[in-house]
Amino acid sequence: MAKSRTSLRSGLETADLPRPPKSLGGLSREALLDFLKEMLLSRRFEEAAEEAYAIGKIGGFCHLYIGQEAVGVGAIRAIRPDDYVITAYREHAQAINKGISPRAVMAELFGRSTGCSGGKGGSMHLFDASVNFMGGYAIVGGHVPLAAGFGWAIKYRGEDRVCLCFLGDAAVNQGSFHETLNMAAVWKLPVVYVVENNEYGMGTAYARVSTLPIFERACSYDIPSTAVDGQDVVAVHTAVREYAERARRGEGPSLIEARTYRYKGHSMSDPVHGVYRSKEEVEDRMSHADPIVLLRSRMEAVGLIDQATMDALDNEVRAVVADAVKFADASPVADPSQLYTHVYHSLDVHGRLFLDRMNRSAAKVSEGVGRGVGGGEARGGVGANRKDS
Amino acid sequence: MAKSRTSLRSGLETADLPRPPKSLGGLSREALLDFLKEMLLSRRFEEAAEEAYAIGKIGGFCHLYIGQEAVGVGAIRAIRPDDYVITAYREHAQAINKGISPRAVMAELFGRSTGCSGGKGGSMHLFDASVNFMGGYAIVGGHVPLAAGFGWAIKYRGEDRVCLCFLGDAAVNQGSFHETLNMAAVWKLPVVYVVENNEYGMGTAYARVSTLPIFERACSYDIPSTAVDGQDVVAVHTAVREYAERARRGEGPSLIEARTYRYKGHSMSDPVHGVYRSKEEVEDRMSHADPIVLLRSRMEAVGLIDQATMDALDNEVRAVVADAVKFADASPVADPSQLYTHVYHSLDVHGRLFLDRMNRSAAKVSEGVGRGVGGGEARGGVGANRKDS
Amino acid sequence: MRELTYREALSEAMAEEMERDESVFLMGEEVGVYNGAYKVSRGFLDRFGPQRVVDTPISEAGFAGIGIGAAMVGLRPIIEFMTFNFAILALDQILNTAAKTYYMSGGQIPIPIVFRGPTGAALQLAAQHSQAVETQYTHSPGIKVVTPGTPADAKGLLKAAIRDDDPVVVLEGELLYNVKGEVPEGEHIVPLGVAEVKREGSDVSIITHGKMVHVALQAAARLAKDQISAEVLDLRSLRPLDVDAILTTVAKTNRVVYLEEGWPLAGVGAEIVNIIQEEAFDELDAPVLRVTQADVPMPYAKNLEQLAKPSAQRVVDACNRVLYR
Amino acid sequence: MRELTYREALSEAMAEEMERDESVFLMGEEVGVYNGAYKVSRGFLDRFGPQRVVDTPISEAGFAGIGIGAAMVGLRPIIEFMTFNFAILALDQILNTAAKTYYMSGGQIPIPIVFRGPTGAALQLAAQHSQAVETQYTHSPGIKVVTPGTPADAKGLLKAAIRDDDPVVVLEGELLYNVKGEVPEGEHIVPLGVAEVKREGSDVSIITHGKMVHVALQAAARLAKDQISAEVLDLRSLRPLDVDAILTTVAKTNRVVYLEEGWPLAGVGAEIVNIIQEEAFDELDAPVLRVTQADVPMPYAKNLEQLAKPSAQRVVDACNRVLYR
Ligand SMILES: Cc1ncc(C[n+]2csc(CCOP(=O)(O)OP(=O)(O)O)c2C)c(N)n1
Ligand SMILES: Cc1ncc(C[n+]2csc(CCOP(=O)(O)OP(=O)(O)O)c2C)c(N)n1
Ligand SMILES: [Mg+2]
Ligand SMILES: [Mg+2]
Repeated sequence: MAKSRTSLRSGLETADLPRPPKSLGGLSREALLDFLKEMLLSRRFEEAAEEAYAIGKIGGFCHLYIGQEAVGVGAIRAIRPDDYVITAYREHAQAINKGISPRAVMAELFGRSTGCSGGKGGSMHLFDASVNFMGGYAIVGGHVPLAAGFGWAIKYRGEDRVCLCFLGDAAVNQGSFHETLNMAAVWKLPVVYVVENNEYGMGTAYARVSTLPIFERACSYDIPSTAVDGQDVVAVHTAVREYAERARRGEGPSLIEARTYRYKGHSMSDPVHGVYRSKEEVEDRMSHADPIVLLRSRMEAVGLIDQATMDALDNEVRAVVADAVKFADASPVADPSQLYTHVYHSLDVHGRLFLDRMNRSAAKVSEGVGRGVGGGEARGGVGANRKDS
Repeated sequence: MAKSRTSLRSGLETADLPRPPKSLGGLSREALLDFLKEMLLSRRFEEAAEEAYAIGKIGGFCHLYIGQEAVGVGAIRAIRPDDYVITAYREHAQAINKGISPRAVMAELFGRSTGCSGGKGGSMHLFDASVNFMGGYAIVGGHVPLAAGFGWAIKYRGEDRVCLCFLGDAAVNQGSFHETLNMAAVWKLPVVYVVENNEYGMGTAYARVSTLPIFERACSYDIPSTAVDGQDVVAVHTAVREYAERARRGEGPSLIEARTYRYKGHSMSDPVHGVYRSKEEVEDRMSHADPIVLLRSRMEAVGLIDQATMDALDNEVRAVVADAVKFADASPVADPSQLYTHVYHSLDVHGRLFLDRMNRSAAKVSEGVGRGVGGGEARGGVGANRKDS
Repeated sequence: MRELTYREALSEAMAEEMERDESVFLMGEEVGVYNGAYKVSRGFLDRFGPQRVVDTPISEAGFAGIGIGAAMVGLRPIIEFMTFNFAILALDQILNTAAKTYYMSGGQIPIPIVFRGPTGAALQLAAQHSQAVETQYTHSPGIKVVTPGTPADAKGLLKAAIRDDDPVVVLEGELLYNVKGEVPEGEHIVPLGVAEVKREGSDVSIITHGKMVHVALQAAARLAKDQISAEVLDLRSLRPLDVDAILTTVAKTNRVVYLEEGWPLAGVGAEIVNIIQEEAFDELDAPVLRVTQADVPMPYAKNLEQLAKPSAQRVVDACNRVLYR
Repeated sequence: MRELTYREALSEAMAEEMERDESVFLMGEEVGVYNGAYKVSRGFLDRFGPQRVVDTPISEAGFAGIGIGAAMVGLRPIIEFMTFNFAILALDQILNTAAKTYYMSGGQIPIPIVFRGPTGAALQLAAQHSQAVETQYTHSPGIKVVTPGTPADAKGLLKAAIRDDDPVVVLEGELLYNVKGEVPEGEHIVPLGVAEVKREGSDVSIITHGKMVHVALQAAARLAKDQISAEVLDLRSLRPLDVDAILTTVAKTNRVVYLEEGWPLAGVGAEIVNIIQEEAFDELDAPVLRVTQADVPMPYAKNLEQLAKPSAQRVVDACNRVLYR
């Protein structure tokens, strides 16, 4: 029974980063340029977010994806637009990769009403159901079962979609990971789990909290797993495509360990290096395993790209990012009336849904806020059976 | 890294019950007679509990161990008195095996003040810290981390004790199992996990909710595991002894899958057979794999026991059980004053610990109840710094 | 009117909604082959098949989360917890995902899911199997909570919950499943947020919810022998909450006892007391008293358990006290 | 008196107790190498070594349970939750094992464990990272709950908690770690269950706990400008609860506002209201009003978050209301 697992991990018995395959995966120049551009866009977007955070335009926690771009791009480019993506809180780039506009993502980080979550979610909770980007979650491991739920719905309806679920290396130690992978295996759900092993969960090196490489964790459930070089967009793409097709064929879930590295601190308050990793380590990774540099140089080597093209790409994405920042900055802040909306979808005429005095006062002074809220007002029939709060 | 696991599971690749080894494990006649007697005691005790339940002397849920005696006896006889045992709610026999008197266990089931938990715990919550029987828990999987906590304390203090933790086949699907086994492996905690695979978690056959045999679940954590015939007390004993010694040497946790069978329904309200297993299946197991019959006939085959000895043993344990029932029945019910004791260990003079009016009335009428409870009374200094509520 | 047990009423509600809407399915421990731990889904596996009646492993957080995920993309799961004691393992999913995602997503992703199963104590199940969980859920905005006390309410509230587009927690009573009561034929829906006066009275109001409705009615019957007319108001929904109905009964009797199965501190009763004192301060002729579980973990011993639980006698005593008798 | 930050005060409390008693150890995410997510355990790994300062994987239920197990056999663990938002994953362990085992075992197995970490909102951390969890814990008998609002209380209550033989939940404030205040030199212990008047006053009582003490003091200062004398009572412990102190301030001012960070429904404030109306019904000149978080999941946008949180202005307004001004 364990054979599929064993066969997939040939040559990856250690926790060392696997060698990048020399290949370009047989992908077209267009596809490769698209990967490169998308990775560049991700990088520049995050750099802009970092700047905006520094001057207080973005608040709260902010987890940057710089260094990990090949995972998001390689994986998301390997699935279809109607496939689902769900992830944790380090998700700005993935949201863009899946099709949310950089404008809507940046506006969300700025807490504006034009943000993809209306300003209510922020950096850790980006959503756009229309492009099947099902969110950003901030309880480590908490979204892992949701992905299986999408898989379950796909199977229930007999669709041929799949769900791609990103999680961090630290999330595999949560109970939800175990419970979900077991059920996904038993029910053969079409989910590809991509563990982004950037070596640390905050300040904790993966190896300090686990006895085996991550891809081996799949062994308890008898699902196929593999480790890939997460800095190699082609390798990520190839692995995800293979497993996604397997899932589409009804053969069930799988797990990919993408070995990558986070160039920045865990979040904005965490220094790039310090107590848990050295300057040398970070610099070494940045200089030898940058996903953008890796793809570019491999394309250069076979004459698929030159400096001019590269410059053009970079200018193009810089313009997109600048526009996103401008858009976000010019957008209105969330309207105060939004405080009490979207708590409930079904607001009917009965009962009091909110129980704070503040809301009841608000309902009295402001038309359109707190419908169906005060027993008295609601009974009067305001907002009867409205389906959108 | 996974080698230790692989080597231990030789010959046990399927979920079928392994053949009983012909051996008596090189154990002395005394030891074997002791096993036999203890299994008989366990069986007769449970039969008496079943009867008492039928006439309403025992209430609540009551989960019988009949059919699984070899696991409790074989495992607990393989460790020392100062080692810890912790388990779930199907634990009457294991409590006795670890050294709680049948009187105290039966009295607990009867809800009497002489019970091993003072009548407060009942069938699912037997405790006797003085013999290191650390309880009986009723949230499936909830006690699995506690066992690791004992292991942690053992290591912290540099002792050479171990902890034996029993759990059911269904408990391995809980997140707590995963989280704990990972930490136990990382910290090399001296815990032997014995999964009693009686093939069902309530009405759910193990194979319906898992893709691999249970002992294979250890693979994610790189800890050694094995499956043994749980009807063969010698096999259980041998495996637990080996792993317990390993743990004592500081080599960390391990997992044993003991393949066994429950002869009775899940609890008293569940019929022996019906929707989830057939009469034939149950009868087949009872006639071919009874742990008491297996040991007895193996001993008979080599002349270690005769009918007279067997009869004597049975009479002896019947007397013990009859005495336990008599004791329990004659014991006083829990004193009403006990309602508010043992909620807190440290009752100091400050503040109100309980917040119900009932308790405050009780405090007024009954001396010795609810000390430190009402702000007013407590401030007066009653029970100041008492260390036992 | 025909009589059904509470169990049959719940079963009928689910079956009707599953017939009506293909996106409704039932998932939980033992709901299929075993027909449900409390047999609420008896016959469902045969009738609806294994895709819509799904036995899970014992993985509460996992299957709650799977249900939530399915609801996020348009299915309408009914997640059965064998008892709500075990739902505490899934509380993160229920409170952090189900209750918050609609808000966090700015209203993009409604989560039409029902979590149901028994809350509170049965008989001698001891501390880990006897907890009334109302407060755990009602405290949180983003979910709705109902507590049917009778077969008719069980059917009507469960149907309303299944049709609702928000997460609804349906708290049943383990000791109620065999209780019989009249249930209207045909479509019977009890809207969320509407309390019901279960017995009219004029001297004192016993406000309560769930299983305790029966205890309140017993107490009211005993009080009647003493010429005291007690009104019993069954909240039925804890969120949304029928504040009007509460204020109406307070205005009528001016004396209130809140009866609940759970612990006192920051229980639902505390909130009801708060609402009454805040919105009907001048109507009260006496402080509101609560009758609750003793503020201790539930003991196993039968006699201790009886002491710990709210009883009709304690309700009678509390009513006498608010009547200064 | 010397000044310490709240962080330093907590750190000092732990270090002193670890020096004093070898059975005390600290376990949690990032407590060692990283010096604590909020740096409360800065330097501890070097000072006490990896056996007593233990970094865990992200497995809240698991390490909480391991801590409880260790406490059951006589160690005195301090379990740090990076924030109490994540402790919901361990709630089963805390409420079903830590809070109930002493009772279930008939008093054989005390559980001297501390669970500590920040509760409530910081700045723009959105819905899943901003929950005030007081009600989740205070509701349950078997545990104790404290909520230090100042450095002195942080030190004194944490030391008392570590020495206590029952499970104690210590709810800190993420935004308080940098707050400075006077902390007595030498042994400083604040017993569990003793409230403190943080500002004397005679016209109205603002009762509160935890981080909100500072908001209450701000409100009191503003009220003073209007010649209104507000008393600020800091409960400090929610269980045990200093009911005497509550009744004393009520008797003094006859008007009360309860201020808390959490949601209103069945919050701690609801219980305080209940106690006051039950035990000091005739002392009140106005209903008790509460100021709480808006009854919604916490929004991210700065302006919405500000609206959602209790503010000094809202406290002032509530005080004016109970004063009928
Ligand atoms: C349940 C839970 N525990 C702790 C945290 C605090 N926390 C946020 S991110 C993080 C590290 C997660 O690391 P990993 O899964 O490897 O993802 P990465 O940040 O490296 O992308 C921690 C501990 C949390 N958000 N949720
Ligand atoms: C968390 C939790 N979920 C569900 C239950 C209800 N329940 C009690 S026992 C049981 C089956 C457990 O089976 P297993 O672990 O195989 O042990 P066995 O009963 O066979 O000894 C279930 C589902 C529970 N007690 N706790
Ligand atoms: Mg990581
Ligand atoms: Mg079993």
